[in-house]
Amino acid sequence: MKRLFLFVILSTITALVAACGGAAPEPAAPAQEQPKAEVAQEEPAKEEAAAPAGGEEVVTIGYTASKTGKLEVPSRGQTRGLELWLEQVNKDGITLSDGTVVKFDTKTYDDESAKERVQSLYTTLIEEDSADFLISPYSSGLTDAAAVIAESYGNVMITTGAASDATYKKGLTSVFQLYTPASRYLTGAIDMLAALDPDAKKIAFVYENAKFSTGVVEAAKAYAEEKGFDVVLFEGYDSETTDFAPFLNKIAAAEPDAVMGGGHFNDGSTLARQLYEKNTPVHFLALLVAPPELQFAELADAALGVVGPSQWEPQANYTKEAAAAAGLEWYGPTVAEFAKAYEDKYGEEPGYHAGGGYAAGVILQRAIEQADSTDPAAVKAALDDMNLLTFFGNVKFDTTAESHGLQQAHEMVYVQWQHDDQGNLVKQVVWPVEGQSAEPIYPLPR
Amino acid sequence: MDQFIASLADGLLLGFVYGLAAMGLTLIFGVMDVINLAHGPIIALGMFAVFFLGPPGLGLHPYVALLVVAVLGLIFGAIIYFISVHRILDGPHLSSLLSTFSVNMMIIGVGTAIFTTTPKNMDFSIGGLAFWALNIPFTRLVGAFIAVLVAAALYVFLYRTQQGKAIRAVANNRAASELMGIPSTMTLALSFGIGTMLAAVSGAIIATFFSFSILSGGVYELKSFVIVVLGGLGNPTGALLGGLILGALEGIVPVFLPVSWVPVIEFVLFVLILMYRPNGLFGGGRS
Amino acid sequence: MTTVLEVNNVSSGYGEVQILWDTSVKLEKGKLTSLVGANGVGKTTLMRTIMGLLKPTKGTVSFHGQDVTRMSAHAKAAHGLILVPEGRQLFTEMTVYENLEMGAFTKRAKENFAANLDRVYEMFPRLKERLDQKSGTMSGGEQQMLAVARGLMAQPDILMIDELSLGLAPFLVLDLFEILKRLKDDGLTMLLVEQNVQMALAVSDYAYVLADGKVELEGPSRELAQNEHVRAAYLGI
Amino acid sequence: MSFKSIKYPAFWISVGLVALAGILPLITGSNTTRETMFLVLTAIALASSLNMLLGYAGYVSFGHIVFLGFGGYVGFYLIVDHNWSLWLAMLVGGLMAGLLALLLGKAILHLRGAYFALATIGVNEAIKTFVKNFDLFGGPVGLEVNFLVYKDYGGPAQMQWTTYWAIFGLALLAVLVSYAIKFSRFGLGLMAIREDEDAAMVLGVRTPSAKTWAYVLSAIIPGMLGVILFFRNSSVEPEDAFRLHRSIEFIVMVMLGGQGTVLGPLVGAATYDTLRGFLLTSPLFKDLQLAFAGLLLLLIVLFVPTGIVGWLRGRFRQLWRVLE
Repeated sequence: MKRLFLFVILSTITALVAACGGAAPEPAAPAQEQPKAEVAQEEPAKEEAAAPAGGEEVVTIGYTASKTGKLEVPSRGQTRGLELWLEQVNKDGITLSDGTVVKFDTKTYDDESAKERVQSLYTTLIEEDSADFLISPYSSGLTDAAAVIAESYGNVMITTGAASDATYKKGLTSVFQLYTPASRYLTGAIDMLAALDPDAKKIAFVYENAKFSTGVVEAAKAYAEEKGFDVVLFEGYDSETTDFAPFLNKIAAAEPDAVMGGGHFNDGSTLARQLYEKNTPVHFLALLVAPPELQFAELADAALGVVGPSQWEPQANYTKEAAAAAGLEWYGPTVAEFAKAYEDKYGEEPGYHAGGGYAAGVILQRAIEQADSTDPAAVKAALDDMNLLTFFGNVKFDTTAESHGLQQAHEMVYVQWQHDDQGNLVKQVVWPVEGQSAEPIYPLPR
Repeated sequence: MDQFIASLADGLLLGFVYGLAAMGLTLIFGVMDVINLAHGPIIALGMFAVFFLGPPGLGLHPYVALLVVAVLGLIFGAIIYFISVHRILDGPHLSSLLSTFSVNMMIIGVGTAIFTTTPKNMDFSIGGLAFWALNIPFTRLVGAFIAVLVAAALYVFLYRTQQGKAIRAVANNRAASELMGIPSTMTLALSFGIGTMLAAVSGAIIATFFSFSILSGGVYELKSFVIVVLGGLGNPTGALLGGLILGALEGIVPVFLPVSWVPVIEFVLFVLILMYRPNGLFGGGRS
Repeated sequence: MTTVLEVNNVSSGYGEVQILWDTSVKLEKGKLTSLVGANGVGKTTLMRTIMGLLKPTKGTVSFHGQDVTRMSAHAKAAHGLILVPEGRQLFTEMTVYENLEMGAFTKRAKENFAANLDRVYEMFPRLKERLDQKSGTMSGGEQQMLAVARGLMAQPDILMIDELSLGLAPFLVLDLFEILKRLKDDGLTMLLVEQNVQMALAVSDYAYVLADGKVELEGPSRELAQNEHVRAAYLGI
Repeated sequence: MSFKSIKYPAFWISVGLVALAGILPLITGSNTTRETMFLVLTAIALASSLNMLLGYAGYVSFGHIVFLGFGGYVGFYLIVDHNWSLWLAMLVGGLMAGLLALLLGKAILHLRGAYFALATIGVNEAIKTFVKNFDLFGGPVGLEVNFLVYKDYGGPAQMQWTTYWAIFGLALLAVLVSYAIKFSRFGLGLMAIREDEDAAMVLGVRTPSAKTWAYVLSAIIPGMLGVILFFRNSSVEPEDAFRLHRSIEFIVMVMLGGQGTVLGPLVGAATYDTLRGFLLTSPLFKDLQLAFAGLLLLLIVLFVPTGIVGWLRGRFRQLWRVLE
């Protein structure tokens, strides 16, 4: 007991000293300033000296990941994708025209899926860890907070996993969105439904009450009404919802042909499961985020026939030939190369968050090559000019002042869980038609 | 009308399980005046326990696994009691609120490290009942039935057995029980264990029909607060009724309003009852 | 004569406030010993220290020759050392019968449950009529009866009663003292703390007078009742 | 309120510490220091505010974050939808939080102990879920401010400094108000309530109004702070604004430092925040940081219930006067 007590006292005192140490200017100030000054002097010196000798430059990429909290799962995919890219790019590095070889390093912290520390952590990344380029955290909310910091330092930030349109309509200049924005997540699903069943008229939207999903369904609702559908139910649920019974009853009462919505993995998979268990009679079910995840297969029969928009799938058919046909530049590994490398490293098939993490690195890599420099302004200009096809799809950023950085070219694909010949659940790309790996099943097998 | 009936039935069936969880919270409060802020994570641990004992893990039938969960819950609760509650029992309320909250943080912290926050599914189905407007999976029916059974067992235990009466005696007057030879510390640990057990079992039941993660307990913890206040703090039988009321509310309100208004109504009701009927809707319990 | 309980040079109190200073008390088997003195001299503190609700800072308590200073209250109760506390301390939310049951919680008491119950019913017929009533709703006198009855259900070796007569109507006090006499005749060892010094000295065999946390005087009750100082200070004669 | 406090060394220590923390970024010239100190000063302002109720009057407000969320939302709404200046919006946000506390105080402050604590949780959840349904505040999506607004404050980089000084001012204000209360008759009344509310009432403390005003005072600074936080983040969502977990963190800070003293919340907030920041970024603890923080909290509650300041005071009696 006594020892325990002592330990507490000691640890609190240490903490106190640490706090006071931070607050006491005399020792802290020079100690903190000196190394920074050195770094500041060293870097340009190194660059200049390196140029003729064809030396090496290490570029630091900073980002926070949600290692704890509700966003942990998608955030992990994103991090893994990025780490894979890092490993690959560092084999040879990027050789600039002056012979400098650029290599990359990453710095990362846990943002706990919460906004409070994001700004502080990004400042630390830029100031202490001298991050030259940034990758966004996962989710639109956290990215909003991080964007303020990126913008105030003028550091380029590639966002992945931050689809909300609103972020890019606030007058940003150095933030670039890799994902298809939220407003275009479900529009394809509506086209698909119209193509599959000309008689389908009624759609119910049941979605998570959060920034991203609300943005998605509001755009989708407008699009559906424009296409002549009746929106018979439009209602949000709380992020922590585990019991969807009230919604199922409302859906049953509204008798829609299709249900669309969802939000993130947890709620979406639960909704799909309960719709199945309750035998709710719908013909078409499209949910955000959850269906493309591999764990969705754990729902077994409840997963069958469920459609989900995906930023990217391993079955996607983005190829050099397609790029040539469309007059686009092709860059980076092929879909198969990426998928294989990812599986070799992590023992699982990559999902779109993983693809996004990797693609964020690839985009940056290409921009540095194009700019032939690691200078932020030059890289920014290269990103503005970019119109690229990669394994992840087409990437082109909006360059207008109002919505600078908003993704313009990237398109969603739609997956559906189906049985293969052995009766195993597999994910197939069913839309758009030109990218199909299988015919869609319609109506939902219930 | 169909929607109303279906919705009400769904709500009520869940209400029993909510009530069971809340019983654990209110029992602990009734006996030792402690609001157990580790309640939610304990519910979540119950979910994980049945998951790992059940088909996805050791392969026990989920309802057999429930029994094991109950025993584990009891032991775990007693351990929590000795570590975090015993020393500060006579301290101010703040101490017990914070010490149980620290247990909450530890469970969530370790739980996230081990289980991640990826949701888990039991994939357990035993068919369902469909007639008229109703469509009820048997898991829900059995869950509600078990909840009632456990509640009844708790009642019999507290009012018909020597050990149970000793718990009530300690709740009523700890010093006097000690004088009569009742080992009050052990009795308190037992009560905390039973409270924990009820939470864990309710979590395990919930896991047979909903997906869950280590963070899932939070929702049920807040529901338990509402129920406990509805039924009267410290009144286990009131908690079951409170659970039913909450379940009914969750069933009825969505028929007329967007579902997102349900929690608004719940919490406004919660505050109003605290303000005007702090002993619960049925007035019983401790004054 | 055998000494069944011995308190040796005990000092005790609450936190930093010391109440008892070097107090020694002995209980003889089968005798009724009383503890008298003004308010706040430490009578209740002594009882609580004997029971183990308070831990003495100095000195020892031995019971049947065994050192029980550090033993917890419930363990002492299990050995037959029973205190009927000041202010009754009933289980007010429980019925009369349940209170009696809780009195008989220990193993030794359970073995004699039926016999003790009969004896208690016979001594307190009023209680028998109200077995299902919540004890908190009874009158003060009935509550005191229940407190004593609950103590008797515990199959005591030594019964200690703190403030038997406090706040009761005189006729009830007489009834209760009659019962004490009967218990003494049955051979029960008892320690009585009582504000009514006259009654206490009249009923007990031996008495201690406490003042300022110390034993001021002790002796057979009959002699103390004749003592000039006692007469002047406590009996108002 | 009187300013007898200036006679006490503890007053100068507290004000000095906050001032030192505040100007530290100027000395180091580093934005990381500024961001670290921003979090520390935020914690100090919030913990000191909570202490006015929790430490002085002994009422455990578990849902104190509601004032930050509500005040912040009102102010941020005025900025986003009505183009108010940050400063005016901040004042209004603070006043609205105070008004909310006044109304709530009338309703729930008659509850004691655990009942009051539960009621504050209920209030936070009720208001959070209401805001999620309230279209004017953007419902579940929340509100966002256009970056162009930052131009009025010298661009995003300068805005971060400006808001930093605002938080610094609020932290100082919180400490000054804490002292003013502590050495006033009003504060004495509160402490009487903490010791024994019934006795205080008998002694002539007008307990209902004293408690209510303590509640109101403890709500205003969090309300103002919320506006600045949301403005700085450029957006707000209900889940971020009313996070119950955060509320409990304030209590931990107050506990850690020592409730009822002015220096306590200050030390507690600084220690807690530094520690959390350290654990989050330390490679050793970052996976288990939450569990570790929990363990530390438990050890404090069990073994050092009077907090750091209380412990130091008990340990070194001569420090008694210095630490109040």
